[in-house]
Amino acid sequence: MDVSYVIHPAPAADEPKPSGMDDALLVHMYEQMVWVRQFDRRLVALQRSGRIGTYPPVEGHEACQVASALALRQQDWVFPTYRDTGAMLVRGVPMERLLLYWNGRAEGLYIPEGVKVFPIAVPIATQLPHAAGVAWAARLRGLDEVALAFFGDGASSEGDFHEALNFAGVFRLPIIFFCENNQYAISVPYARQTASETIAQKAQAYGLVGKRVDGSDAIAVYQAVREALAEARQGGGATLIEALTYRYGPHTTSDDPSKYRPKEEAEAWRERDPLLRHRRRLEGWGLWDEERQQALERRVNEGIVAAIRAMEAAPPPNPDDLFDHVYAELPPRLVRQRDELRARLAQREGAER
Amino acid sequence: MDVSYVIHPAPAADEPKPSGMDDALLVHMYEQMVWVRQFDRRLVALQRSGRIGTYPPVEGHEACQVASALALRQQDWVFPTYRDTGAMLVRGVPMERLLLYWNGRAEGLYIPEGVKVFPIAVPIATQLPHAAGVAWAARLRGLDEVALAFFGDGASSEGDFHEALNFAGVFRLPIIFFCENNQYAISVPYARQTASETIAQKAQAYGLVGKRVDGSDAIAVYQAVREALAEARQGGGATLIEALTYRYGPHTTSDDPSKYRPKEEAEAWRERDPLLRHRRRLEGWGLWDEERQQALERRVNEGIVAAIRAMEAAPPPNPDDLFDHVYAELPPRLVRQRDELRARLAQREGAER
Amino acid sequence: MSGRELTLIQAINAGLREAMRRDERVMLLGEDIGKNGGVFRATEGLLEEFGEDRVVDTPLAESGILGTSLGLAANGMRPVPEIQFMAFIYPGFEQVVSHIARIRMRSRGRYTAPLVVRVPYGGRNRAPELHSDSTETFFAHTPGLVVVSPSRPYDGKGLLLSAIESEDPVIFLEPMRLYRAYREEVPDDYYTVPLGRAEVVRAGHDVTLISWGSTMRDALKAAEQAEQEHGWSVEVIDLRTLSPWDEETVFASVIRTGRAVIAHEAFGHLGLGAELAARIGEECILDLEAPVARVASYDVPAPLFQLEDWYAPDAGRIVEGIHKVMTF
Amino acid sequence: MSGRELTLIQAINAGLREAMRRDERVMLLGEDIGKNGGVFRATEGLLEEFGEDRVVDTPLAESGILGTSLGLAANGMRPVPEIQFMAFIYPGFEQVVSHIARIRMRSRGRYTAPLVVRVPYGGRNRAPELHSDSTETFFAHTPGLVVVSPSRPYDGKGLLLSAIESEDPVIFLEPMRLYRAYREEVPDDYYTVPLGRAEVVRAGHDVTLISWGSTMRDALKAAEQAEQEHGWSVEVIDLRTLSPWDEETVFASVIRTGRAVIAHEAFGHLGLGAELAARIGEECILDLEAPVARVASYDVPAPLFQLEDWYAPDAGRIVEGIHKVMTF
Ligand SMILES: Cc1ncc(C[n+]2csc(CCOP(=O)(O)OP(=O)(O)O)c2C)c(N)n1
Ligand SMILES: Cc1ncc(C[n+]2csc(CCOP(=O)(O)OP(=O)(O)O)c2C)c(N)n1
Ligand SMILES: [Mg+2]
Ligand SMILES: [Mg+2]
Repeated sequence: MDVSYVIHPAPAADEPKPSGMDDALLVHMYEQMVWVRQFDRRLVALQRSGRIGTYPPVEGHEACQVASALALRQQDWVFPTYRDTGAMLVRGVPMERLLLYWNGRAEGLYIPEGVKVFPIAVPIATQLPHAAGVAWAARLRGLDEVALAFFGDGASSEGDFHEALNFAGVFRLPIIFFCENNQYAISVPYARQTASETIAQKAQAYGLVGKRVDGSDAIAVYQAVREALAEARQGGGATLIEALTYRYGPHTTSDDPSKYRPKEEAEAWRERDPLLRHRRRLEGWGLWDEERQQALERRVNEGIVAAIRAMEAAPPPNPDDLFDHVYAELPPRLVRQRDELRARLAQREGAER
Repeated sequence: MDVSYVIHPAPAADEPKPSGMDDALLVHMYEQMVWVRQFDRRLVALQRSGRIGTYPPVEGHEACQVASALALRQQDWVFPTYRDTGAMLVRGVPMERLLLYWNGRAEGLYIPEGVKVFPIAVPIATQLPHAAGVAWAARLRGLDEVALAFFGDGASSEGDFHEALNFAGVFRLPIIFFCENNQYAISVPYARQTASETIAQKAQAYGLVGKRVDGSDAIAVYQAVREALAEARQGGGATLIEALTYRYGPHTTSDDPSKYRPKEEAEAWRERDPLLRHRRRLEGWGLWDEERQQALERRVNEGIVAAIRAMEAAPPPNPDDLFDHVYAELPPRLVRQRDELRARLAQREGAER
Repeated sequence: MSGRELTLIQAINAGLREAMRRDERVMLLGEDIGKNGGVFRATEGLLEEFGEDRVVDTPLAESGILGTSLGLAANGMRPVPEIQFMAFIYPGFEQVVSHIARIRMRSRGRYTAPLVVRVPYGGRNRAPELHSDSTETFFAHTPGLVVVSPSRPYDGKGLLLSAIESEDPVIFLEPMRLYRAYREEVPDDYYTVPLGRAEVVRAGHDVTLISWGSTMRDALKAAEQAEQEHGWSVEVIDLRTLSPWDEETVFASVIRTGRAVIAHEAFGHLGLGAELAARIGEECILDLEAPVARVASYDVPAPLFQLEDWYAPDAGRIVEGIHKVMTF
Repeated sequence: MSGRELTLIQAINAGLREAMRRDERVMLLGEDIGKNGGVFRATEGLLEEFGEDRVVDTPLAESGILGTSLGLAANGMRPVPEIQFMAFIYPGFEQVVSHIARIRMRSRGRYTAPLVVRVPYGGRNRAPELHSDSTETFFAHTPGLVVVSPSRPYDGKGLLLSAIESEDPVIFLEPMRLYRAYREEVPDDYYTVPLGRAEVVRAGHDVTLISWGSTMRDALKAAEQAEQEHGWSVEVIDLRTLSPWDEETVFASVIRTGRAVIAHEAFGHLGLGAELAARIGEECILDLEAPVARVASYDVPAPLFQLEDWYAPDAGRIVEGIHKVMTF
């Protein structure tokens, strides 16, 4: 049972460049992390000003999400939780869709064809069996596709976690279970979640490989996922990756972490900021400087502003959206209900004029 | 993580007597196993002749069930599955009740006060959280009670297994999870159930102690449970015991194991028969002989025959049994339904006269 | 089209075989369905014909079975999971209600779950405790699901093939009690019976009796008995698809007869009969000559088998229901 | 009895505190209920007062929470588990349906499950996806459970205390939307509101409007509006206990008014309104001057929040329902 521990306690400034990753990728990784952070912060701000609904911020998780998404290929699948805005973005879910989703708009549910991302898993751990099923279908159909499913430390307590990992072991499925262990499930600390020393060692219960990785280190995450991907493609089956991380902000915009987390803890983790760490490395390797940073931030900002405008320019909600995707073909009862709603809205509109 | 392997490949004839177990107990253990086997065989025979319903036989599991039940104290709790007739018997559930239960009679559901046995778990693995809850209550109320929950290898795949063991780890509950690993879940072999080499090692995922024991060896089972009991009482929390065993017969009387198990496999296991093995030991220690055997068989047989008579002499089913224990107090709707049924039956009876 | 006399379970087996021969995306998964051929023998011989990849013995984990089925379906397969007995779908209930039923909606049609969950259900089978639930309400109350229950061999195959063709997830409820109750001519070839359509299985003009699945045989018996004993002409409808159900056929009949009785094995309280009665009340009130009568199991947990016959409605109780509306 | 103006959530908090002070067997368990005081603050301050053994933050596992609650109850505690949102009870559905509801029956009264599952439910709260289910049918269709839903602060505390006193397992559905909607005088002391009793909250003689929980405020608004706009006198009943519900109060009112409208947030198809309508049809048909009208959410998955107001019934739709029965 291979549980490897790859935790760097603090950012290393004079690190050698990793082999097997070219400069463009190293830079791209950083750019994407900046993009995610800016977008995430904007979502929080939008919520604070009442322009979208409740939102669960990413901040702190960027390396986990960006590096693992980048390690995948176009044909691989991603199963995000509500917290994986970063991974979705990197995979190509348009910002506008994400904005619409968190703004409670049905249109936000649509993920464009070709973007192999599943709908956000809201009920905890339920995406893990889905991912196993998708990976299974790929194997049966002879497709070279691997599934990567994100989940939290809290999710490891749910029965679905257990059943999915067990299926993955028994059927040797091409799948990566990626745990963003931020050490809290809302307010519940890791020690209340499980008496297991690590999440990674749970792999042993399923005959899987378990790995632990520093979730603030984009390069380490990338490499762990690449290895797992290679393993999966070679028929080696599933890997459970535990990435140690921390969310800097609240669980969602409705949450107040000061009720359950010591302030110093959060501050200590801030020092391991994945963006800062990766930027320092790039600077050390001569791949980044302040000028580029500024240009990037401008570019990102423009993109985000445009997406927000698109969200806010969206046509008003359409009542048919309630009915259109319940069944392949709308049954008579629902036709009647849709028509009733249409008529009522038309009447109310008439009355308002 | 302590996963100890205590498998004796074959019965040892010249074994030294175990320390900490007196002769009376060693003999009692054997007598109880014989009792269980006879009763179990009789249940199968009754089913075959249509006098009771479907029944899941114990044969092969006697050491697991009898020795672990005997290792507990009066105040400890047992959570049986459908296969644990042996453990229930040892704990004091009257044979008559068990007969009534498998004969589809509501009266069979009653377990006498003072016998700390929970209703048979039919949906797989669901008893494990119950046992955890009972153990938890004991701890909260300061009661010196330990819970022992039986389950099968198949049950280890269910989410409830995972959730219960995880709760036991987090709250350090006084509980023993006792897996009767008979290597099949109906027709599904162990290798299809999990890619984990052992069930015992799954303990690591929950910070529990995992142990493996030869389930054909009553003494080994007894000792493993005593250790786990001591651990639980000292606040050491839960133990997961995996007892390797085999059911000699079908899954239930409706099942045909020749469809999925090689005959030789069953025969090989027969050689490890827990009764034979224990009897040989007792004989070696001068504690048993053929005369005692015959006397025991007679006694057991008489007891069983009396119980069957009691079952068959039970008064006819009472329609009120449908209603009597749905709520603490029967709500008006159910009063109406009960009265309607009473009236209908009275009328039908009248019509038949 | 040539055919053979088959029992319901044989017809289902034949349907599965046809579907798998015709469409290689169809695969079966569940507990004991492979080597063992299923605890009821529904999948007998299929592992041999289609191999281990398409007839899969899974670990004992219903949420895993149903959750992976959704994933399999979303990635191009047509899974037909079997749940061993109805009560054992509950551990996978979240996957059914929050995901299988909603994936189409949750992705605006990008992902769908064309899968069929086969579920033996109902009692009066001398089965052990908790092996005889009839809780179709849980699924019929869940938008996005199609709920089907055949009552005879012909429909067993034909509805199953429609269900497997369907782009919607189908909960396919098989009345255990009728698995081997009788034989009926079933065509050898591929054919479908449409979803969403009830069938008038017996014409009549005094009262409409609506039933399905495990209660259908009792309903027909009751209709005969009511005719013989009282001379009442009973029209009998086999609902077949429980959700979304065929309002047109039901209302047309009730408007014609002016009286309705609904008989099912589920608990009365919020059994599907409640919805049927409510809808009939809404649409046919001016034609009704008596309140709609419901004949259902009592509102108590399904009992151990020796009490089953009192618990669930039999022909006698259905006749009582007919009597009630005929003599109102 | 002195009292204070409290919101519903404050009343529930006060009820929990009272119960725990009075009976040391009462304990709370669930996700985030301890240090965090619950995501809705229902358990705020209770960890501090009663300590870690009685206010327990659990792992994230609903089946574990509900299954251990049964064990806790069977061994002498009075657990009050919290499920964070209604849809998250589904992973523990098997424990509720197969065990909590049946343990009394399955042991002939030897073991019981006196526990209260607190479940925030319903939508129109701008909550994320899957956070607004209203599926009381699943529980009301399960014999052995008592299903309760308060609609106002006074009942929030009084029904909760009855539920905790009850020897039966209670599913206690708290309308999230009303948690902080308004305040009402709530006595400081211990008091109970009886289970199984509906309340006539507004007297009237033209039509009976039955509602509960999250829809109650809309129902009252609709009653006012119908009176003002059309001069119809609407009697309004708050059902409060959804199963087993108070037939006596409902039928007495409908027989008096001759018309009934039922309004609830659950899907119409097999929503509790179906059972109410069916029973009213059975018992009051000769008194009914119009078909019973049901006003419910459409039979579609609960949508993202911007569509919620169209999905669930509001006062306007309830007035339409009243209109329908008044002008039949
Ligand atoms: C089945 C289920 N139960 C409860 C919730 C409510 N809930 C949402 S997020 C959350 C905590 C999840 O913690 P973790 O898995 O560690 O992920 P994180 O939020 O820390 O990224 C809870 C309890 C839910 N969404 N689904
Ligand atoms: C939740 C659930 N799913 C399926 C079943 C049907 N079933 C009864 S016994 C059994 C196999 C159990 O195997 P195992 O746990 O190894 O116990 P054993 O019978 O071998 O003692 C199955 C699948 C059930 N009772 N409950
Ligand atoms: Mg977390
Ligand atoms: Mg087994």
